[in-house]
Amino acid sequence: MAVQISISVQAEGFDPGAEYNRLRSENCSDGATAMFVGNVRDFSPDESGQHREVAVLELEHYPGMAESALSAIASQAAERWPLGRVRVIHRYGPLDAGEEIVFVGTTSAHRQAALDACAFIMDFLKSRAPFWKKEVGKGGEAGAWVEARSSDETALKKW
Amino acid sequence: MAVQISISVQAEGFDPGAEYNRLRSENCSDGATAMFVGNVRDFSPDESGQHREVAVLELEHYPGMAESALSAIASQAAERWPLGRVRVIHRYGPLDAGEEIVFVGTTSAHRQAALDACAFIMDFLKSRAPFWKKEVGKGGEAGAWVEARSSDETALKKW
Amino acid sequence: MIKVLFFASLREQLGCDGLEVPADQFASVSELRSQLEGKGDSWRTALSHAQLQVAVNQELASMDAAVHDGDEIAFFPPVTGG
Amino acid sequence: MIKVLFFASLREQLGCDGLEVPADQFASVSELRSQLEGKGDSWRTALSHAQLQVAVNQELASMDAAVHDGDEIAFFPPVTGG
Repeated sequence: MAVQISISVQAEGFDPGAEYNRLRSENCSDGATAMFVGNVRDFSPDESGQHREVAVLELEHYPGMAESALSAIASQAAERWPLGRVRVIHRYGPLDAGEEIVFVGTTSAHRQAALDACAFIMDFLKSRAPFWKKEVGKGGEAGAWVEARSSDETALKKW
Repeated sequence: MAVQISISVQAEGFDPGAEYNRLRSENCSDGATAMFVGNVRDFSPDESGQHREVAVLELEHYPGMAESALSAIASQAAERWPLGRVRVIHRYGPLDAGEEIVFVGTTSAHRQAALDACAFIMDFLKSRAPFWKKEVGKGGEAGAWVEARSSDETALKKW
Repeated sequence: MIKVLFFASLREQLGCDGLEVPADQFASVSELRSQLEGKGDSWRTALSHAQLQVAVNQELASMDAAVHDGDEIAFFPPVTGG
Repeated sequence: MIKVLFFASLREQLGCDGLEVPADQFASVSELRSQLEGKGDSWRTALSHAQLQVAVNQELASMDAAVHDGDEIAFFPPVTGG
């Protein structure tokens, strides 16, 4: 049976509970569902170990390429593991502290496949999908672009 | 800050969406939430590769030890990764095809920690928590106890 | 007294949820197991299962774990939850 | 013509979302990059970023990727989504 892959790049929020229900709807053959949700943190650790308060995160993306990069990553996961459904949502625009940024959900007959595929998609999304974060502080002061972390690039090596 | 661990062993169903909301409630410091849900499949592959239809799964547990085993596994995860919250729910009693059996949710400031801890808890739960499954077929014929899989024991070695 | 419990397929094979035995007749889980095997053929067959698991006071233990008065000893097949 | 796009901190440094350039002046991404660096100091500084990324027609590419008429070339810093 073909894997069902669904990708959304959107400004609007999403409801992880509703996404779970959709992953499970008429899907009694997959006993395993793995999900990851990324939310805006209310602080950002800087190099000196200080915590800067973050009020708003501005998410910029490359329209068109964002969708195709996420589709390609989801397809790679589906080639590698026996998945039933894959759902990826990534938001853009201004997001308040606590809001959802990203959702990755996978279903499979095997728990290891669902969990590994979910982690794989998050790892590749972090380093290969064209989104960029800018932090705006509580006082509304000019934002700082989030620096890419070398640990994210390193994380790809295990796959 | 101490990790918040919450364990439930219950006959009643649960709502993964509501569990997600609880994991996120007043929790802006953890940007990462990983979740796993296990559901009753409507078939069971037997040794010959045939698929037997399953109508009901009977979950037996060892009251008292079930809770303490899940608590011990969650605590081990919390010692090993920087987690904010850990939620584990495991049901017992008769469950229909499609119903939720188990929920594991973890939050962390780091996605890798949340995802690894979630996978770790599922792996140990599978081989160390006292629950047993018995399958009842569509015709209501006498159930067969699910055999433990050696792959579940093997899965522990990677931790 | 020692409280002994059986779960899942083992419980069904024995037709028994559990029983109580005097504490002074054995010092380890394996001695308790041997004594229970003496209760008849179905007991010997069921308890000789190579992958039989045991918990002492609700914690997984090995067959040579010590047994004391008041302990709760549970025998069961490999777990299959999740 | 070639459509050139800039994102995130690169876009801000250049004060430019994108531009169009004739296709016949370079054969590879690195030749395009060199030509853009000639537009002034801020361009030279921004485009010499060691970790500059490039996508050709919305797929990640290397700096020696070939460029053809009608291509969409995007330059950007390392991505930080998720």
